[in-house]
Amino acid sequence: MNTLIAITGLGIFCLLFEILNLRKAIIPITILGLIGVLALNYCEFGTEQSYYNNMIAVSKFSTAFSSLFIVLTIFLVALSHNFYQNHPTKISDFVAIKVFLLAGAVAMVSFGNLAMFFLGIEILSIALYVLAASDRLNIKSNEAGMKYFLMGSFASGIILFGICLIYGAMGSFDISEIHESALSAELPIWFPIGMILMVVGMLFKVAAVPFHFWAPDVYEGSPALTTALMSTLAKVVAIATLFKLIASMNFISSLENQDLLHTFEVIVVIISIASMSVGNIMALRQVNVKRMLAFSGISHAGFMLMTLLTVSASAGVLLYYTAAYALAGIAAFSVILYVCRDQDNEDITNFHGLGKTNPLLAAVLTASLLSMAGIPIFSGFFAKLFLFNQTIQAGYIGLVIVAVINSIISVGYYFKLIIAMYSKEPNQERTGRPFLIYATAVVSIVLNIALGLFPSLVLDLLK
Amino acid sequence: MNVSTILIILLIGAFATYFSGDKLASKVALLFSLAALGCSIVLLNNYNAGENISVINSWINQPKISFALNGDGLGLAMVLLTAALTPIIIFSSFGNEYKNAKGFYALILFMAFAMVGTFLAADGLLYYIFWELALIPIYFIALIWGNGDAEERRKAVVKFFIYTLAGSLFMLTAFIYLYQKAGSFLIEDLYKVNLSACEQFWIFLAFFLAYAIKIPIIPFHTWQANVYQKAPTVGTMLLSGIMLKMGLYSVLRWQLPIAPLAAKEYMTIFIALGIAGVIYGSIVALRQKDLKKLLAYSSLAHVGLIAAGSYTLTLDGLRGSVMQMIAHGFVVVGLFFAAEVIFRRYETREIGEMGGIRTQSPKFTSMFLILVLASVALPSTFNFVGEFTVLYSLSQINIWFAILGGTTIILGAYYMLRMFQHVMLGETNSKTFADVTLNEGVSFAVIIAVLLFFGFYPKPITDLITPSLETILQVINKN
Amino acid sequence: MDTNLALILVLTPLLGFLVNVFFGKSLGKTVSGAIGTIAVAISFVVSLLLFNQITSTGKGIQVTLFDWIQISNLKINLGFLLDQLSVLWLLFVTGIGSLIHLYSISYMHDDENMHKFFAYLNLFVFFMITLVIGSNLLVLFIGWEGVGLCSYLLIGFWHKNQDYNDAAKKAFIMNRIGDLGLLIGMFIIGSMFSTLDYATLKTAIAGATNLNLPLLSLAALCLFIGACGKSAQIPLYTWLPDAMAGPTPVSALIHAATMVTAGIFMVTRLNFVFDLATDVQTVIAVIGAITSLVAATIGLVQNDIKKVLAYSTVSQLGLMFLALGFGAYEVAVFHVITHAFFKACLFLGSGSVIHGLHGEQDMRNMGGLRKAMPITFWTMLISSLAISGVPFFSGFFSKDEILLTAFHHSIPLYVVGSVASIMTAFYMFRLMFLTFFKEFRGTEEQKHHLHESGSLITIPLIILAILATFGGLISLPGSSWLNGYLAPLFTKVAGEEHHLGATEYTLMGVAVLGGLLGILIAYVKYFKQDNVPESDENITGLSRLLYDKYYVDEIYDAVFVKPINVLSKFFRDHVETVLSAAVFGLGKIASEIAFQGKKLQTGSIGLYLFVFVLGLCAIVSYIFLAQ
Amino acid sequence: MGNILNQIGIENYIFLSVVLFCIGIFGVLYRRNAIIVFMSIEIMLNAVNLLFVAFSTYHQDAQGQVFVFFSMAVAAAEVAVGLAILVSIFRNIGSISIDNLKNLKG
Repeated sequence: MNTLIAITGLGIFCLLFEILNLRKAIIPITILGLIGVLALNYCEFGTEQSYYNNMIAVSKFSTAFSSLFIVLTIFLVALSHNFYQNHPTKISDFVAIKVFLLAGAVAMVSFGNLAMFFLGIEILSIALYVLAASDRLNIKSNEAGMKYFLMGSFASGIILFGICLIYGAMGSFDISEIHESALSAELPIWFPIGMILMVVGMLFKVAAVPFHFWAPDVYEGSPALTTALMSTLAKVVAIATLFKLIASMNFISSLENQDLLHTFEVIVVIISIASMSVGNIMALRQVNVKRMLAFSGISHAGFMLMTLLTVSASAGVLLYYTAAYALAGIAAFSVILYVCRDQDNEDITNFHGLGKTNPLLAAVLTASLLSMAGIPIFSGFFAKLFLFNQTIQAGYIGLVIVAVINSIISVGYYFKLIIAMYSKEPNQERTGRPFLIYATAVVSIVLNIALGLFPSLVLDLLK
Repeated sequence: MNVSTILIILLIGAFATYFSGDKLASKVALLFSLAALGCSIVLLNNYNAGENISVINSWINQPKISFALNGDGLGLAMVLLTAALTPIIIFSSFGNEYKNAKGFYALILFMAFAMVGTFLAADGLLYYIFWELALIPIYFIALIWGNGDAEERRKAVVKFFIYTLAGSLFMLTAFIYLYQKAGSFLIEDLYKVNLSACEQFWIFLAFFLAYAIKIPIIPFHTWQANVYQKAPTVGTMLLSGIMLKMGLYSVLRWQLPIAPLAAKEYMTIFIALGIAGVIYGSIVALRQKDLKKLLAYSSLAHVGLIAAGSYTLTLDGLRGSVMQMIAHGFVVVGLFFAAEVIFRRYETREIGEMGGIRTQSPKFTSMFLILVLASVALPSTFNFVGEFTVLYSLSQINIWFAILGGTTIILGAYYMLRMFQHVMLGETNSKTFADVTLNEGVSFAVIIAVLLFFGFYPKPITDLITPSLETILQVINKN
Repeated sequence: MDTNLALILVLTPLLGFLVNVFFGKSLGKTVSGAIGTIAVAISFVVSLLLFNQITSTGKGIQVTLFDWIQISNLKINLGFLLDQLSVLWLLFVTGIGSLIHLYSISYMHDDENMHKFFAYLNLFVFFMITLVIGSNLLVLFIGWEGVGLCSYLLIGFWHKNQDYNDAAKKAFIMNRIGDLGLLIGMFIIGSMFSTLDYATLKTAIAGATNLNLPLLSLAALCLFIGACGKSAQIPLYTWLPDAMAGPTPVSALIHAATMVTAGIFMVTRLNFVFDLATDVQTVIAVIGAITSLVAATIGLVQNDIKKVLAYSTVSQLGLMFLALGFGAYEVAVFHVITHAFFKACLFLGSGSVIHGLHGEQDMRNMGGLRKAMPITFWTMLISSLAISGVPFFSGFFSKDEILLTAFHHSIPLYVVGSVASIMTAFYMFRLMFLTFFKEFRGTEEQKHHLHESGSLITIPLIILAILATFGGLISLPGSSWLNGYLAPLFTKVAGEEHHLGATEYTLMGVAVLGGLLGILIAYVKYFKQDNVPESDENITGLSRLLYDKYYVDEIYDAVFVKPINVLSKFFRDHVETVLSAAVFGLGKIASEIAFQGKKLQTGSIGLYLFVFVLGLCAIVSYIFLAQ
Repeated sequence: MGNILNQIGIENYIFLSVVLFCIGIFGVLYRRNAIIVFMSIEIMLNAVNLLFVAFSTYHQDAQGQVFVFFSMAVAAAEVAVGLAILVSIFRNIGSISIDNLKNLKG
C-alpha cells in the first residue's frame, strides 16, 4: 500500500519540479525516489495485509511483481534522459506519466477489489495512450496512439462488461468474497462468461493471438522509449494481472465444479500455441527492429500463457520468466535507442557494423537477443526451462514440443540482427557514449545473467 | 584439486586473453591452453593414483540441478584430447594474422572451456548448458573470421547454428521428461530411472536427433561441408577435431545407457546408418574440388564408422570408437592444418590449382603423406588400432557390417591418394612453395608423434577408458 | 639374446631408413647408398646366424615384445616367430635385398633423390622382415600394408610423372582390396578361435572338435583374396605390370623377388588352415593355373622388356599358387626361392640394359647387345635357361616339382601349367634374341654410348646367376634337403616324395622338350627369320588382343572405377543439393508463410477489431457449446 | 424497487444491455468516422453501466452504483485523451476517418 502512495506522491513531485524549475534534477531525483520506493516495497515483502476494506491486498505476489515493475521503471526513466533531450520542456510530464503508469501497474497486481483492478488498468492504459501518441507532429505516432486508444478502450469495455457479469453473479466486487462463493455449486453461467470476457480483455493487453494485431503497428509507430515501455513493463504487468485474476478468484476450481476446466485449458493451449507460432513466424520477415521485437513479444506472451495451465504452482516461474524477458528487453531497447537516436526509422540496416563501432553495446544486444532466444547461461534459457518443466509436469508434452519448435524458429530472426551487427560493414558514424544508456544496458544485462547464474534468487521468492 | 580446475583455467584464460590486447592475445591463449593441458595431465595422474577428482555441488534446488562434474576414465580421455588439441590448434594459427585477435583467441579458449565442460558434466542440465555454450563461440568464429563469400557464409553458419540448436532442443525436452521421471538431473539417477520401451524409443530418438546432427550422421550432415569450408581453419579444426567428438561421446555417455532397450532394439538400423555414412562420405569425397570440403566428407565417413562402432553396444565397439575418436581428432586437425599451410602459400583451396608441391618442399610432403596414411588407417598408426577394433566389433554383430564398413580402407585410400597425387605430386607448379616453417613443423611433428606412439602402444588409453566403458555397459545391460 | 637378435634384425633397416631420411641429403649419394646397403647386409648376417641356430636346434624362436591391441576375446601382442619358414624367407629377402641395394648404388647414381630411394628400400626391407617374422596375423598385417606402402612410394618414385603416380596409386588400392579380404579373414578366425597367433591357432585347430568348416573355408577364401592382391593373381593382378613404372631395382626386389611372394608366404604360414579348406585349395589351384596361362599369353607379345618380365613374374607366381592349391607348400616355397634368384637376375640384367641404353625399354629398338655388354648377356642367358626349365638349372627342378605335383592331382591343370611354361621358354628367348642378337636397332647416338655397366651392377648379376644355376640343389628330386628342413611346419607328411619312377622321368622329359620347343620357336622366329615385332599400330588379330592384355584394365575401368566416379558426381551434384535444400526448405516455408502473413496485417483498425470480436465470439460460443 | 425486477426479471435487463453493447460493438466495427467510433464505445460502456445498476438493485447492494461513477469518470478521461489524439491527427492529415490510418502495417 505504502508503495502505491509513495509512487503517486513521487509522480506529483515530478510535476512540481517542473513548476519549481528544477528540470535538471527531475530524472536523478525520480530515480532516487524510485529506489527508495523499491526499498519500501522490499520492507513490505512477506507481509500479507489488506487496506481500505480490502481494496488493496498486499501479498508476496504483489510485492514481488511490484518490485520488478519499479526496477523496470527505473531503467525506463534513466533512458528518458537522453530520449527527451530535444524537448526538455516536456520531460517532467513524460517522467510523471511513467511514474503514474507505474502506480497503475502496482495497483493492478495488488488489487483486492475489481474496482481497484479496473482503475489500475485504466490508469495504465490511458498513460500508455498518451505516451504512444506523445510525438505530436509525427503522423506515425498519431496513428499508433489512435489505434492503441481505439482498441484499448474497446478492450476495457469488454473487461468492464466482464466485471459487470461477475458482479451480477457474485453480488460483490471483493476478491476474497468472490473467491469463497466461486466454489458454490449453482453459479449462473455469467460468471465464467464474465471471467472469459475479462481474460480476453487482458489477453488483448498482453497481445496474444488473435487479439495481437495492434501490437506491431503500435510498437512501430510509438516513440522508441514508449515501445520499450510497452514491450517490457506493460506486457509484464498485463500477464501478471491476468495470472492474479485467475489465481485469486479461484477461477480454476470453480470451472472444475462446472466441468468447464478442460474447455478453458483447451482455449489457453490453443491461444498460447497460436501466439507463439504467429509471433515467431511473422517476425521472420520484418525489417523494422521494433516491429520484429513486437512479434517476438507476441510469441513470448504465448510462452507466458503456458503458466495459466498450472496456476497453483507456477507463480514463481512466471515471475522469473517475466523478469528475464523484461530485463533482456530493456537491454535490447537501450541499444536500439542509442543506435536509432537520430534515425527516422529503426530498420536493421542501422545496426550494420555495430560490432565494430560499439563492441560493448553490440555485445549487450547480442546477449539480450540470445537470452530471448533461450540460449543457456542467460536467464531466458532457464525461464524457458522452468516453464517447460512445469508444463511437462502438468502433462502438456505436445504443447512443449510446439514451444520448442517455436524457439528454434525464433533463433532465425534474432540472429538476423546479430549477423547485421557483426558481419556487415558499418554504414554510419556513431558518436557519443551517453552514460545513462550504457549504464542501463550493462546493468540490465548483468542482472539478466546474474538471474541466469542464480535462478533460485527469484524462483523461490513466491514459494 | 579436481576436474573443475581445468574449467577455471580455461575460463580465466578466455578473459585474460581478451584483455591482453591484440598483440599478446595468441601468446596468452597458448599459455593458458598449455596450463590446461598440464592440469589435465596432473589430474590424470591423480586419477590413476585412485584419487577422487569428481565434483558435486547443488546449484538450483527447484528443479533440482546440481553442478556435478564426473572425472572418470572416459571423460578424462576426452578432456585430454581437447586439452592436447587446443594448444596445437592455437599454435598452428600463429602463421596467420587475425583482425581483432583478442576476441578470436578468447573465443577459442571459451569454446575449449565449454567442450571440456560437456565432457565432464555429470548432470543432465549442466551437460546441456555446456553443450549449447560450445555452439556460440564457433558460430562467431565462423561468422566473423570465416572466409569465402560473406553472404553464403552467413547462410551456411546460420543454418549450422539453427540446425544443431534444433537437434539439441529436442534433447533438452527429453531431459526435462526424464527429470519428471527421475526427480533429478544427476546422471546416476537418470541411469536408474525405469522407462517403458515406448518412452525409451522417443527419448532415444530425441537424443539421436541432437547427436546425429552434431556428429553428423547422414542424412543430417548437410551443414558440415559448407561450414568446414567457410570457417577459418582454426574453427574447422575445433569443429572436426573436438566438437564432433562431443556428439560421439554423448552417444556413449547419455544416449545408450539412458535408453538401453531402444538402443538394443534398433541397434542394426543405427549401425546401418553409420556404415551408410562411411560409404556415402567416401564416395562423395572422391569428386570434391575443394580441399577442405574433401576432408570434411572424409571425416563424415570416419565418424560414420565410429558411430557404428558405438551402436554395437559391445565393449570392443565402444573401446574402438573411443580410440578412433581420439585418433581421428588428431589426424583431422593435422590434415586441415596441412590444407591451411597450402592455403598460406597458394591462396587457394582448389585442388585443381595445386600440384607439384613435393619437389619444392619434401619435409611438408612427408608429413602430409604420413597424415594421409594415418587417415587411411595404415597399420602402426593409431587410427589402425581404432579402426581394426571397430571393424572387428562390427564383424561380431554381422560380418556384412564389417565388409561394408571395411570398404572405407579401399575407398578411403582411393580418395585420399587421389587427393595427395593431385595436390602434391606431378609437374612442379609455376607458383613457388616454401617448405614448412619451424612453427608449422612443430605442430605437425607433435600430431604425428602422438599418432605413431599410440599406434604401437595404445595400452595406456585402453587401460584408461576400459573401466568406465565397462560400467556404461553394465548400465546398458542392467535389464 | 634371441630378442636382441630379432630386434637388430628388424631395426637396422629401420635405422638405415631414418638416417637416410633425415641426413641422407647431406651425407651425399655414395654414403647414403652405402648406409642403406650395410643396414640390409647386417640383417642378412643376423639372418644367417638365426638360420644356423634353427638348423642346429630345429625348433623355432618365439619373441614377445608387448601387448599391442586388446580386444575383449583376443589379445594381440607385438611379437616375432622365427622358425624354419620365416628364417628361410629372411635369408633370400635380406640376401637378394643387399645385392640389389649394392646394384642400386650405381644404378641410381644419377638421380637427385638417391638418398630417398635408399630410405624407401630400407623401409621396405624393414616392413618385409616384419611381415615375415611376425608371430601373429596382425603383425604380419603391419608388414603386409607396410610393403604395400613402400611399393607405392617406389613405383611413384619419379613423382613428376603422373602416369607413374597413377600406377603407384593403382598398386596401392588393388592391394587394399586384398587387404580387406585379409582383414575379414582375420576377423573370422579371431572370432572362431579367439586368437590370431600362429602357434596358438595351430594347436587350437588341431585340438578343435566339430569345427565349423564352412566358416573356416570362408576365412581361408578371404585370406586367399588377400594373397591375390599381394601376389598379383587373377583378378587382382593388373597392378603388377603397371608397377614396372618404378626404377628397375625396385621391380627386381619388390615386384619379383620378395613382396609379391608374401601371398605364398602367408598361405604357407597358415597351411594348417588351408589344409582343412579343401575346396578353397581347389580354387587356389585353378586360379593359379589360369593366372599363369593368361599372364604367359600376354607375355608372348609384349615389347617392353620389363613388361615381359612382369608378366612372366605373374605367370610364375601362378605356378606357385598351383602348387599351393595341391597342398605342396614346400614345392611352392622351393619355386619361390629359385624364382627369386633368376627373376631378380633377369630384372637386374634388363636394368643394366636399360641403363646402358639410357632408359630405352622397347626391345624393338635393341638387339646385338651381346658384344657390348657380355656379362649382362651371359647372366641373363643363364637365368633365362633357368626359368625355361632347361635341365640342371635351378628353375628346372622347382618347376618340374610343381608340374609333377599337378600331374598327380589333376591332369588338366598339369596341361595348363605345362603350356604356360612352354610359353615362358618362348617369350624369354624371344626377349633374349631381340635384345642381344642380330644388329643394334637403336639410334646412332645410343649405339655410340653402348657400354657394359659398372662392377657394382655386374657383381650382383654374377652372384645371382650363380645362384640361379645351383639354387636347385637345395631340393633335388628324391633327396630334398628343403622338404626335410620345412617338414616341422606342416601337419600332414611333407609333400609325398616322388620316388623317381618311369612317369616322373617321362614327365621330366616332356617338360624339358617343351622348354626346348619354346626356345626353338623363338630361335626360328626371331633369329633365323629375324623378324622384329610390328610397331604398335599394325598389330592385329589375336596378338592385338594379347598385346592389349585382353583389355582387362579397360574392363575394370568401365565396371568399377567409372561407375564410382559417376556415382560420386551424382551424389555431389544432386543428392547433396537435394538434402540441403530439404533443410533450407523448412526455413523457406516458414518465411514464405511470414510473407503471406504480412498481408494479413493490413493496418486497418476495422479488420483488427473484427478479428478481435471474432475471437471473442469463438471463445464464448465454445464455452456455451462445452456446457 | 425490487418488485420491478420481480415483474420484469433480471434477464431482460441483461439482454437489453447485451443488445446495447453489441450495437456499440457493431458501431465500432462498421463506422469509419473516429468520433462516431468513440460514441459507439461510449454506448458499450453505458450499456455496462446500465447493467451495473440493474445488478446492484438485484443484489440490493450499492457497490454496483458506485462502480458506475468510476467507470463514467474513466470513460470521460479516456475520451479526453482520445479526442486530444484525434485533434493532433486532424492537424497532421486533415481528416478524422480511421481509414486513413493505414501507414503502419505488414
